[in-house]
Order: sequence, then C-alpha cells, then structure tokens
Amino acid sequence: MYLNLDSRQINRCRAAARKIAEDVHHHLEQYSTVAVERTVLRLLGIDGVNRFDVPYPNVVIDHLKASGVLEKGAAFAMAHAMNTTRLTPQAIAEAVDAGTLDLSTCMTQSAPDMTRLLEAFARVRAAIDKQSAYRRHHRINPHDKPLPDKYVIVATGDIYEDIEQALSAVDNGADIVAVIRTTGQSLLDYVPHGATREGFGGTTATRENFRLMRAALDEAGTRHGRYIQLVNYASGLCMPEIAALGALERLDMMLNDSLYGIIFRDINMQRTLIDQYFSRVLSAYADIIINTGEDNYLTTADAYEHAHTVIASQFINEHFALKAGMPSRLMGLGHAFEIDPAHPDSFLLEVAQAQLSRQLFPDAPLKYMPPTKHMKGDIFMGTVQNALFNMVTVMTHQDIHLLGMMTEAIHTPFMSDRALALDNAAYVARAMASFGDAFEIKPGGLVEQRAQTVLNEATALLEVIEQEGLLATLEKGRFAGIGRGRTQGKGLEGVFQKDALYANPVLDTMCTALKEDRPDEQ
Amino acid sequence: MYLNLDSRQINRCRAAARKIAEDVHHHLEQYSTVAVERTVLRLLGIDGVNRFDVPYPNVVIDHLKASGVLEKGAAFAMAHAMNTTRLTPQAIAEAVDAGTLDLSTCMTQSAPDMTRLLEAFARVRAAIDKQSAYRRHHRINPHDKPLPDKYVIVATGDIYEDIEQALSAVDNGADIVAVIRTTGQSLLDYVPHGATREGFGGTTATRENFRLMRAALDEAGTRHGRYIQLVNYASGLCMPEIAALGALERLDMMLNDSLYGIIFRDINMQRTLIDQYFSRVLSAYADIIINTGEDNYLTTADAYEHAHTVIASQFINEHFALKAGMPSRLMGLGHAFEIDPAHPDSFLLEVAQAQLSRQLFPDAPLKYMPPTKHMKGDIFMGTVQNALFNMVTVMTHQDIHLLGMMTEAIHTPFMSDRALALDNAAYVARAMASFGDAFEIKPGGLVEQRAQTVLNEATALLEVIEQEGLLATLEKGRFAGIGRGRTQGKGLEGVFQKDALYANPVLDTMCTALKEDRPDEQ
Amino acid sequence: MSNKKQVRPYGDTLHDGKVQVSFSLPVPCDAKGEAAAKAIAHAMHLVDVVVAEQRPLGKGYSFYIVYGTLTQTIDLEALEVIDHGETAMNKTDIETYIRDTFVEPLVFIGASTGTDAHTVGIDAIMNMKGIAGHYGLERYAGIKAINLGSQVDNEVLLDKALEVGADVILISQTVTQKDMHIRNLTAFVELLEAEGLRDRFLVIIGGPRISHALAKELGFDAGFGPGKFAFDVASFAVKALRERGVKTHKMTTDK
Amino acid sequence: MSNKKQVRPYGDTLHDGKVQVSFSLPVPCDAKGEAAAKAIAHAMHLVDVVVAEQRPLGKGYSFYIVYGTLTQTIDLEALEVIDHGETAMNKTDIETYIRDTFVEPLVFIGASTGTDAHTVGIDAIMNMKGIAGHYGLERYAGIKAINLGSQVDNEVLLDKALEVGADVILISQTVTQKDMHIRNLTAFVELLEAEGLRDRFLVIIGGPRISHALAKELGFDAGFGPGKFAFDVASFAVKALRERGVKTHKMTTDK
Ligand code: B12
Ligand code: B12
Ligand SMILES: Cc1ncc(COP(=O)(O)O)c(C=O)c1O
Ligand SMILES: Cc1ncc(COP(=O)(O)O)c(C=O)c1O
Repeated sequence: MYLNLDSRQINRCRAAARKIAEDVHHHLEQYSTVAVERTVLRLLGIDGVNRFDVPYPNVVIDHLKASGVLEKGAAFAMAHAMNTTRLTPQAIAEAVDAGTLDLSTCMTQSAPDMTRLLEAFARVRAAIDKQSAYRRHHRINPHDKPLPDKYVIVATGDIYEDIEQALSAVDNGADIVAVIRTTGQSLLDYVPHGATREGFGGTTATRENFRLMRAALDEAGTRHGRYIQLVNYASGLCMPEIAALGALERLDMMLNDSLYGIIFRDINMQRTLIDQYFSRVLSAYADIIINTGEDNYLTTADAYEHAHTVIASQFINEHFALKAGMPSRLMGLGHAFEIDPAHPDSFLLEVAQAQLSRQLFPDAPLKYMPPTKHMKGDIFMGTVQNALFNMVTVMTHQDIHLLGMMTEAIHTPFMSDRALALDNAAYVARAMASFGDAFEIKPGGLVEQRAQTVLNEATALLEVIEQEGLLATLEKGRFAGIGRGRTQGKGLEGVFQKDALYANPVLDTMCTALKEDRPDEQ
Repeated sequence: MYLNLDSRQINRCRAAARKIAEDVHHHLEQYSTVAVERTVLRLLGIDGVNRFDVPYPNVVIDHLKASGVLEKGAAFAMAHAMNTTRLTPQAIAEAVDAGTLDLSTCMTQSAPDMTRLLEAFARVRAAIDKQSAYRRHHRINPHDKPLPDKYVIVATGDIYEDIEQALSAVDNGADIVAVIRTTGQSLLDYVPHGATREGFGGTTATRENFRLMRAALDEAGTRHGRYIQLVNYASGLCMPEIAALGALERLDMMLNDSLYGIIFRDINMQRTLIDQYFSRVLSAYADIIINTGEDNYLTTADAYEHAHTVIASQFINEHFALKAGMPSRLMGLGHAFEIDPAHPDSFLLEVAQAQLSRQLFPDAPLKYMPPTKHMKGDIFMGTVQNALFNMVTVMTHQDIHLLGMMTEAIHTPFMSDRALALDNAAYVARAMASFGDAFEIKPGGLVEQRAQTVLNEATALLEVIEQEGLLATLEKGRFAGIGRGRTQGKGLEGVFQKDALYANPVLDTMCTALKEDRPDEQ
Repeated sequence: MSNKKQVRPYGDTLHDGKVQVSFSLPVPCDAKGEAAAKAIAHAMHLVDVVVAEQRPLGKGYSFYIVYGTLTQTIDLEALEVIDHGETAMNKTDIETYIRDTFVEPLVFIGASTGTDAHTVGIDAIMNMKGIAGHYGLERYAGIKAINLGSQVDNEVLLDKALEVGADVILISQTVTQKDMHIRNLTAFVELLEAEGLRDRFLVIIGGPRISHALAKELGFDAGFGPGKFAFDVASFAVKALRERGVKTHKMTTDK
Repeated sequence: MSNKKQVRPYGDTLHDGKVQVSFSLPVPCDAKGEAAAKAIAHAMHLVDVVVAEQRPLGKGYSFYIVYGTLTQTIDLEALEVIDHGETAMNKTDIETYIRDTFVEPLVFIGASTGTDAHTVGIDAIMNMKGIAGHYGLERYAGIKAINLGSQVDNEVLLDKALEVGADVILISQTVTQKDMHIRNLTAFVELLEAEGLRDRFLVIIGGPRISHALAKELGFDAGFGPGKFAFDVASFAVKALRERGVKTHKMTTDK
C-alpha cells in the first residue's frame, strides 16, 4: 500500500526544514539557560534536595547567578571548584548550600583544567551507558516490529497507584507506559524530589518516581517476556534535566518538543529551543526515542484545515533532531487522528494523512495519537471512533500506537478504560494485520489526492517559514493558531548569553561520542 | 473495488442451482399443504376467528380435511360452495363454523365454474394492488440507494411497546423495522388474531399487529420524509398465510426461506418447500422483498469453514425465487459477518466473503447480518465488532444493513441499544462512504484469494447437490451441520397429494399476472 | 484485617467507588431529564454524579451515561459463593473415575426444551466435537450421550429419559425474555414431582443465564453457565452419581 | 396524574427499571468476584442482576458489566431544576438589547485560570470565530471582549479586570481531577471577597464539568457547560447587568 509522491518535492521540504533549523541553531548558539546548566550539574553527579526541598542543582545555579558568574557556565565554575577544593561535585553543592563555599572565590579568569570534571561526568556517563546497554539488549525498537506498539498512559497522581494501573495494562497487552505529569509541573523551574502521591491530572515527574515505575515495569516485562517501555516528558522549564534523569533511570521515550511548550504552555521560545538542543543530544546519546507533539496542533486548530502544519512541523522537528546528532530510529514524530467525525469521508482523509507521514519518514518510529478533541461523553461512540483510529494505525503501519480511551472527555483513564482500549486495539490489529496484502491505494483516488494536497500545502508553508524564520512564524501563530512573542512567555529570565569563556565539555563529549561511535547514523 | 472472477464458473453455479431448484419443484408439484389452502381462503377474503379463537381459514380447511375432500383444493370446494349458496366466502366460512353448512354437500365430481371465486379474489387482489401501488410510489428499493438501508428489529413482545421502540429507531435514523416473532409462533399451524401484548423474545405476527405498526411507521416516515419499510416473517407452518397478510397490510419485506425452517425449526422439508413456492409467487406479485436466511448457517457452523455453504444456498434460493416469478430486485439474499474475531485477518476475510456475494448477485438487494454468535457480554468489545461489520457493509455496498446490537448476547434490544447502533452505523457510513474511490482490491491478494477459494468450494458443493438432490443434501446436514429427515419434522401431516381435479386459480392468476405484467423481469 | 474485607468499586484510586451507569428514561431530553438522571443516580447511592452524555431517543425518551461515586461498601467475607465444590477433573481422569466406580455405562440424555430452538449450547456439552477444544460427552469412554436437539417438550424428554434408562437429564435454556426459562424449568421439576420421579434422575440445567445458584433455587441438582464445558458437567455428575450409589459396585452387590 | 410523575429507567417495557452498570473491583476475577459484583449491584438497589461480563484486569483486579432492574423510582415533579431562566436571545437580539439598554460598551474579560492550559472552551465563547457556527463575544456589537488565554493566576485576572474596567469576568476550568477546579474557583471567590469586590463584577464560570447549579453553589453568578455558546452567556450577562443597573441610562442620569 503506497502513495505515489514526488521525491523532488520531498527533498524540497527537507532543504527548507534544514535551513529553518540551522537558522534557529545559529541564532541561539550564543545562549545557554539555567536548565541546561543544572543538567550539566546533574550529569556531574549532583542530586538530592536541601532541607527546604530545593534541589542542589538549583542551589548551585542560583548561587552562580547571584554571584554574577553564570555566564561562564556551570562547567567552568565546577571545574575550578573541583580543582581548588578536591571535593566531589555533590560535596561542593552541599557546601554551597551550607554557605561554607562561595564558588566565585574558586575561579580564575581563565579556562580551567577539565580533567577532574570529565572524570566526574565519566562516572555518570557509565551509569547512563549501562542503562543504554541493557535497553539495547532488551528493547526492540517499535519501528522494527510487525505491528504497532501499544502505548497507554497512567495519570492517577499517585505513583503507587500508577504502578497498579500500569501493571494491569501490561497484563492486558500494553507495550509502552507513559506516566502523565501533574498539570502544573512544566512551569516549575526545578525538578521535584522523591516518591509522590498528590498530582492533578498526572503524577509529578521525579527521579524516584521514574525508578519505582521502571522497576515495576521491568518485573512485569520479565514475567510477560517482553520489554515494557517507559515514557515521560522532557518538556517545560526543566526539559534537559528530565532528559538526564530519564537517561539515568532508563526511560525509553521522552515527549520532547519545544513547539509544544511554546504554543500550549506559553514557555518562552528562546529558552525552550536552547533547552531542546541539549535534551536531544542527551537523548540521542542515551538511545532514547523522543516523541514530538504535532498532534496537539489539531486539538486546537481544525484537523482538516491544518493537516499540513503537522507535516511541516515534522520536517522541522526532524532537522532539529538531526542537528542534535539523533538518528531517525529515535525520532518519534507525532501526528493524530483528529478530523471531526462529522466530516464526510473522515476515515479516508485520516488514512491519507497517516500514510503521508508514514512515507515521508519511513525510518522514524512514528507516534500516532488517537481522537481526543471530538471525543464526547458518549463512551459507546467513543469506542467506535477509537476502533476506526486503530484501523488506520494498523493499515498505515504506524509504530507507536497511543491508545484512545472511551472516557477521553470525562476523566483520566480508569484501569478498565485502558483494558477495554487494549482489547479494541488488539482485535483490530488481529483482524486486519495483512491489510496491505489485500488492498491498494487507488492511483489518483481520493486518498492519494488528499495526501498530495496536504503535501503541497506543507511545502508552501515550509517555504514561507524558510523566508521569515521559525521565531517569526511562531509569533504569527501559524501552528495551532496560537501566537507567542519571542521575548514573552515563561522562563526567559533563565536564558543568558554565553561569556567568551563559557564551556560545556559535557555537551561536547556527548556530541563527539555521537559522531565517533555511530558515524553511520550521522 | 472489485474481485476478478471467472464468469464461466459463475454460470456453472447458476446452472447447477437451476437444476436443483427444478428437481425440487418437479418433485413437489403434485402436493399442496393446508397452509397453502388456508392462504387461498384468505385471498378470497376470509378473515377473523370464531368464538374459540380459531381463524376461519383453519375452520374451513379442517372441515374439508375431516370431510376427506381437501385433496381437490380449497378453491374447488369454495367455488362449488359459492356457486351453490351464492354466499360470500366469509359467510360460507362462518356457516361452516356454525355447522349450518357442509361443503362436501355442495360439491360435484367435476371442476366448478371459477368465475365467482375469481371475482372474490379480484376484490382482495385490488386491495393488494393498492398497497403495492402506494409502496411503488413511496419506497426506493434499498438496492437503488447510495448507502445501505439501516434495518433494526423490535422484539418487546407487546405491539404497543414495539411501536414506541420503532418510532424512536426511526427518529434515530432507521430505514427498516422488523418486528421479531414470539419464540413459538413458527410452530403454530394457524395465525393468531388481534393486537397482542404478550410475546417471548418477539411479538406475535397478526394482521392487526401488522396494521398497527404499518400505520405508526407511515406516520413517522411522513414526518421524516422517508418511507420506512416494515418487515415480518413469512416462515414456519403459516408461511404463505403470513405472506398474504403482509401483502394486504403493506409489509415491505418478509423473511422467507424454507431452509431456515427445516434446519432451525425442524419443520418438515416437503411441507415448507411447497409453502415457500406459493409464498414467493405471492410476494413477487405484491412487490415484497424477501430475505433469505443463509446467515443463520454461520451461527451454528463455523463461519470460516462453511462460508461456501452460504454462497451455494444463495444460488439455490435465487433459483427458487426465479421459479416463482420473482425478479432479482426483490431477492434479499442473506449472508453474515460471523467469523470468529480470534481468527487472524478476520476483517479481510469478511470483506472477501461480502464482496463475493455482492458480485455474484449484483442486482439483488443483499441482506447483510451482523456478528451475533461471537458477541459476548462485553458491550464495549461488541461495539467494536459492530463497527468493523458496519465498515464491511459500506465498503462492499451491501443493501440491507441489519444493525448489530452491543447487547446481542444479553437481551433483545433496548431502545438505547438501537440508538447507539444507529449512531455507530451512521458514523461509519459517513466516514468511509467513498471507500471504493480510494482503494482497490489487490489482484491476487489475500481478499481475492479468499473469495476465489470460497467460490470454488461453493461450486463443488452445488455440483454435489445437483447430483444427490436438495432433499438428500438436507438429510446429510450439509447446511449448518444439522441434518433433517425428509419425512420427519413438524407439519408433514399438513401435506397432501393433489387430486386430479385439484385447482388453484388464485395461484395461477398471480403467475399469469407476473408473466404478463412484467415480461421483462421474467 | 477485618477492614480488608470491605470492598468498593475502583477507578484509579483504591476505594474511590467509581461506577459507570447508563439507562434510558421515559422523559424528554432536557434540563429536567438531566435532573431526573441525576436523581436516579442518587437513588443508586451515587454521589459526585457526572452526566457525561444525554441524548434524545426520539419523542419522550432520553438516554444518559453517568459516572459517579458509590457510597456503599460490601463485605467480601460475608458473601456466600454457591459453586460446584471441588475443581473439575479433566476428561482422562473422569474416564478413569468412571471405569473405577461404575459397573455400567452412564446414560446422559439432553435437550433444549419448550420452544427454545437454541442447540449450540447443549451440543457444545453433548456432541463429539464439543467446543473451544473441549470434547463433548459423546466422546467420553463410559458415557452414553443422547442429544434430542431443540424444541423438545418437557413430557417428551421425560418419556425418552425413562425409555433409555437415563441416569442424568441435561436441559438447556437460552431464551430468557420475560423469564421464559424459569417457567419452563419450573414446569419440568413439577412434572418430575407429580410423577414421583424427582430422585430417579440427576437433573442438570445450563444456558447463558443459568448459574448453579439459580439451579439449586429451582430444585435442580446443578446448573452451568457460559465458560463451562463437558468436563465440568461430567465431573460433577460422576461424583454425584457415586454419592447416590447409582450403578456403583456397592449398589450392585447389595442388590 | 400524581402517578405519572413517578419515573423509572426504561429498557423495553415502561417502568421495567433496566439499568446497565460497569465497574472494577480490587478483587481477583473468580466466583467470589462475581458474587461481589452482584452484591455491589444489590447495594445500588438493583434486582434480577445479570453479570453479563467479568474479566480480569491483571493481578488482583477485575471488571464487571452488569444489567439489572432498579427498584427505586423518582418523582419527576419534585425535582428542582436549576437553569439560567428564560431562553437565550440570539446574537442580533442581544446586540439590539445592548444598543437599547447600555450607554457604553460592555467589557468582558476572560481566562483559563490556575495551571489550566485549556483554551478551546474560553476561546469558543470569546473569540471572533466562536464554535459550531456561533460567533464569539468579540464579534458582538457593543461588547469588548478581552481574552487573557490560559494559565492565568487568579490575582493577575483580577488586576487586569480592574485595569480594563471590566463588567463581566469569565473563567474557564477544564481540568477537574481531584476537584482541582473547585479549589481554584473557590480561591477566586475568596479573593474577590477579601478585596471587597464581589459585587463589582458579574462573574461567570464555564467548562465541561461546570453547571449553573455548581456555579451558584460556589458563589458565582452563573455557570455554563458543554453545548453552551456565546449567545447563551451574553443573553444572561446583558440581562443581569441591566438588572444591576450597570451602564444603563438610568444609572448614568441618576449619578
Ligand atoms: C445462534 C443463535 C441463534 C440461532 C440458533 C441456532 C442453533 N442451532 O442453536 C438461531 C439463528 C436459530 C436463533 C434464533 C433465535 N434466537 Co437466538 N441467538 C443465537 C446467538 C447468536 C448465539 C447463541 C449461542 O449459540 N451461543 C453459544 C453457546 C455455546 O453458548 P451457550 O448457549 O451459553 O452455551 C454454553 C453455556 O451456557 C453452557 N450450556 C448451555 N446449555 C447447556 C445445557 C447444559 C445441560 C449444560 C450443563 C450447560 C449448558 O455450556 C455452553 C458452553 O459453555 C445468541 C446471541 C449470543 N451471542 O449469545 C442469540 C439469542 C440467544 N437469541 C435470541 C432470540 C430471541 C432468538 C429468537 C427467539 C428470535 C426470534 N424471535 O426469532 C430466535 C428463535 C429461536 C428460539 N425459539 O429459541 C436472544 C435471546 C434473548 C433472551 N435473553 O431471551 C439472543 C440472546 C439474541 C438477542 N440478543 O436477542 N438464535
Ligand atoms: C484539547 C485538549 C488539550 C489541549 C489543549 C489545547 C488548548 N489550547 O486548549 C492540550 C493537548 C494542550 C491538552 C493538555 C492537557 N490536558 Co487536555 N484535553 C483536551 C481535550 C481533548 C479537548 C478539550 C476541548 O478543547 N474541548 C472543546 C471545548 C470547546 O469544550 P469545553 O472546554 O467543554 O467548552 C465548552 C463549554 O464547556 C463552555 N465553556 C468552557 N469554558 C468556558 C468558560 C466560560 C466563562 C463559559 C461561559 C463557558 C465555557 O463553552 C464551550 C463551548 O460549548 C480534552 C478531552 C475532551 N475530549 O474533552 C482533554 C482533557 C480536558 N485534558 C485533560 C488533561 C488531564 C490534560 C493535561 C493536564 C494532561 C497532562 N497531564 O499533560 C494536559 C495539560 C494541560 C493543562 N495543564 O491544563 C483531561 C482532564 C481530566 C479531568 N477531568 O481532570 C481531559 C478530559 C482528557 C483526559 N480524559 O484525560 N489538552
Ligand atoms: C510533546 C508534548 N510535550 C509535553 C506534553 C505535556 O506535558 P507538560 O505540559 O507536562 O510538559 C505533551 C502533552 O500531551 C506533549 O504532547
Ligand atoms: C430466514 C429466517 N426465517 C425465520 C426466522 C425466525 O423466525 P421464526 O422462527 O419465527 O419463523 C429467521 C430468524 O432469524 C430467519 O433468519
């Protein structure tokens, strides 16, 4: 089953997207953020919170900021401090917190010797590498499986209850479990600590929560003889820190898309685009699949009118990922089944759009999102909408199959909602696994025409963005119909211009490793 | 969307089926039944019940049987009686009931003058013709509509409650309403009388119930600007009588299939095959669509293994109908979506089977039945099964779309079950109306292969039946895996061999009319 | 510990009491209808009621989907569970049991009775083929299985059972509308009692709405519903027949 | 007549009381679980309970679909229906009403507050485009509509409202898990009261789980849920503002 598409047109899209991503990168290269610097600290081994529950990475960065030396970067300060005090990064952080150490006093005006610092990073890196090795051994990339991987969310707010829900889901056939975050977390400029039991519409992302769920899923996966992937959100103001914690606790996928944060969370675009670059390098290094958020556009804007914005954004996200050294097999580009069911031939239009994504990104583990916006309180009709969505998923060989819940319009999923959704998906997959052996897309027919129209519109949009630049595009609200100013939004105060002496050997090491260890993937 | 099929093979099937139908017809031509004779009386205008609730047609036929003169036929006796007494048929029946008239005393040993009798029939015929004319003016044959007609059942047991349920269904989009019969009725050798409120798993088929529902649906149809078709069952021991009442009260479709009665109701095969011939002539005459019951085979036998028995039976039913002068546009041949959902690629196999029926009988208003056997108490999974069924219905352009109920395994439908089923079907139809403009069946692919296999097996089966004869086939249980002896089963005592003087001018008139008025359809 | 027995429905937090309900009302679909739906939910002991969906069903009727929190709890330990006792033996074990216990083949006669034309259930239990990979009684060594099919009158079934010297009578009932099956089954028990034959046979019933508890209540020896197979029925029957001493060594020597 | 007000759920026979229920239990899926499901149904005043489906949800949990007959009835006439009063005017009529009644444009300010990032609902009410073919307030002659978007703190909203001289404050709340919306909305009312500003504004709330009754209960002037559009809100608001004498001729002459 395939669409006849013009490869020159596709190349044209890619060229525009490369230019768009490079422009952004070029523009933002001279900046860093508090989140990036906190992540550097975490990758040096700093962890835990002080007695006011402030995480040590925040303590240190706040200290550097207050001392007016943040512009040289956390690595600069830490390398100096380590060389001077001979303390571990953690001990340094604790001393700073206790007020017994002022990092600015350890510094000189010249670049420090990074050996000690890189040794500290090497220890953390080894922990990440161990997790990656385990994953490489156990996980089959969703893209390499004959049928889509079934992805469900848990969102009780209580990590222990989440585990019960997740285990039930695994018993009923789930392959991937995402722990949705509590509603306010992406606006917090720190990562909360410890096991938590009190979230709203989701559960706080903490390292301990990651660990607890990881252990539970490993155990369940062993019992069922399949590796269960764990997902969280490297997004919001702590995007790169969460990516680091995910790498350490062996999360397998991370929702990671600045555009989502900008548009839907009103996070400052400069802040989050800088954070994203670091996050993606880290995820690429740690072999973590990212999931992008194009699906969300269609929950605000009309899914028929704005289908092309999804495609354009996927191309851009692809190039942001490539810039960060990420191979296609880790690019979980997102899209969704969100056309109004009242639209005539909605099913066929969905097939066209899904198959278009499939063919444009043949090597990416595409993440396909279920109907949400047009789900109403009628759980029976919702079940039918989900069935049609499941069909499109299987017909067009999507990889990451986020299951629709019949109670989408009512509450975050109950245990039974998930079980019923898994049954729905399993039945549909079984019932039409060989669809492609039985049917062909009619050349020049409705599906092919629609796909071509969407591609044309996406091409045109990419050309416009190539001209005006992505930041201007975001200001104009071309995605999801929501515009955001480049100096507005949350977190701008955490962005700073790099000093001439700024150094980030942690990032550099990972970039080099990506280039050297996987030259074929670059 | 089409399957590549060999027209010679299809012709071969038709030739075998013609032979099979003709053999049966030839064998049974010399017999008639009490039901046929009672129908003749009804078509002469005899109606109503005596004070013991025995219908006058039964009174008269019992009388003729007791007098040993039934072999000459009801028409013979009535013509003599009418000529002798100058009474109306109704008056004659009442006199017989009162014991004041002995029909055998009116008879001579020669054929009577049929003029008076034919006049009586002409009056009833005029009433039927009037109904047919009204229907012709208002109904669009399901086969001539772009999307399938939505067919629902009501089965409360109480005709007044049925009407409430039917009106709700029409308001929610139903095009066709069938009033299911109470569980024992097909074994009754008389048609009950009057409005009834006490059925089990269905409502008694009576002329008054037909009339009440017809009036309600006409009113609703007018309100919605579409003609609503009414369905009942010309089956069981009163098959032709019900056909007659349906013609008089403007039913639009009749389930009419001897094979169903033989296999599932243990009705004697000779009895019901004779009854069927008369019923189909009458239905053809009155422009009533018949629905055949091949779908039922798959509720007992496995739907994958026995798919070909459905096709073979459709060919046979087609030829039984042709023999009765019925045009293709009235042949609602049945089939069903009954493959075990656990079967891999079940959806694709269903498409293959449905499309095969579609192409073999391009002019017939096919009746496609929903999943029933593999419906369980899980109403959510049932909703998904029905959605897939609805898709196949639309993809393969079935005409009469019997809606699946999510509560199939639990109870006869509640009002809400039907409304939800109508929503399900409407959404699916809207979502993929143009499927054929978007997809093609892959030549030599899974669907085409499966269709060819089923056709091959059907051809082979028809050739076997052609050899052994249909009655032997039924004895062997080749359909639905249930065997029935030719002299066993209910109603054999109602079969009699025609006397040399036997006459049925009522039947003859209709046959002639079919030939003369619609020569193009013969 | 005693607290542990208290159980409430579960949505996503232990004891949250979450329940989904749907029903129709013979009232128009308007604000009053919605209020009525809420009142119905309250009458079912639900609080925090959300009317997730309300839709007209045509003139004068409306349909509601409601979520709510059940305020009631039930005591798990206090529940009486009526089942067939020990777990069932498999076919081979049953055959061995029969060989070791009985001196003659056991005769089972079965039918779908009254106007009920559904045979798939009784066939699943009695015929060779069985269902879902479980052979039917006909295939069991030591059992003679006679299946009369559907639409069999109670009287005919009893006559046949006497005629063939049946040890066990099996009755299937599928149509349950307006408690059709209860009427029909009750009539059979009354027939047996009227003829003084209640203890002559082991009488077992089955069907989609039959439970062991219902069977007991109606005066039968056992009842089997969906998900029960020939081996369940045979297990129960052979043990019960042995207990009654039917066709056992002991009985025969005694006689 | 008085009997006519008594209402029960309806399946296929008037007053048959038929209800469908589903729920999970934190117990394994076995005979005891089934008995527990029945007991739950009985606790909901259901009789003739049929457990149509029971399935394991993994270790220690199970799911049930149950049909039963509700023994309770409710009295339709006794129900209190809390709604917005008269039927809503359409856009043109509202515009005329405003022109005829008020001397200055009416100012509406709105936001999705707290950490709630859902804007589709408030946008549907406020923005030009509206939803489902109904234009938003921004398009109404005589109304100035200011939409602050999402994630707006209660304090920020109030400050802005004072700054622009708003007549009406519109608040949208979509996330309701653990009664998030109730907390957030209550906090806003308390803020208004603490500042002595409760009567300064007409305050209207909306969202998928908001009803007029809930709004009243929480101390707001009105509440609108799904299926309500700008014209519903505007209709209510203009009438309420007139009643309060806000920006009416009379008030201005009086002053
Ligand atoms: C197949 C079927 C038919 C076939 C039957 C063919 C045949 N040879 O049996 C046909 C098409 C003929 C048919 C007709 C009708 N049917 Co029907 N049919 C069904 C259907 C789809 C499946 C039933 C089935 O085969 N189940 C599979 C078997 C294996 O399951 P089971 O019977 O539960 O058996 C298991 C256990 O219960 C147990 N068991 C069963 N019997 C026994 C006996 C003993 C002794 C023991 C120990 C165990 C046991 O063991 C079995 C294996 O685990 C159901 C819907 C559904 N999905 O359930 C409707 C259904 C049963 N039918 C129904 C109705 C109303 C009818 C009709 C009366 C409709 C009409 N008015 O025309 C007719 C007439 C039949 C009649 N008078 O009885 C209703 C009954 C409603 C109710 N609850 O009262 C149902 C539920 C459909 C519906 N929702 O309306 N039907
Ligand atoms: C679109 C959507 C999103 C989009 C929002 C984009 C945007 N710009 O708004 C995105 C993808 C960003 C999103 C994110 C999240 N969402 Co969301 N989302 C939805 C979804 C699919 C549709 C909501 C919607 O737009 N409805 C359409 C509008 C028109 O309807 P409405 O809001 O009811 O508005 C009408 C009326 O209520 C009324 N109205 C509404 N507001 C107002 C205000 C006034 C003053 C008046 C008068 C009237 C009024 O008028 C409107 C027109 O009739 C729902 C599921 C669903 N199908 O309902 C989930 C849903 C609301 N989301 C949910 C959740 C949990 C989240 C997250 C918190 C998940 C997470 N942890 O990441 C995040 C974070 C967002 C946050 N912090 O708030 C849950 C809420 C569960 C609950 N009951 O608490 C839902 C129900 C999904 C689910 N089942 O889990 N979501
Ligand atoms: C790409 C992406 N990132 C993040 C989120 C939400 O997470 P948060 O707002 O907690 O960062 C979503 C939600 O659906 C998403 O799609
Ligand atoms: C062809 C056909 N005839 C008749 C019936 C049932 O009707 P009865 O047994 O009442 O004749 C059915 C039931 O589904 C049927 O399919």
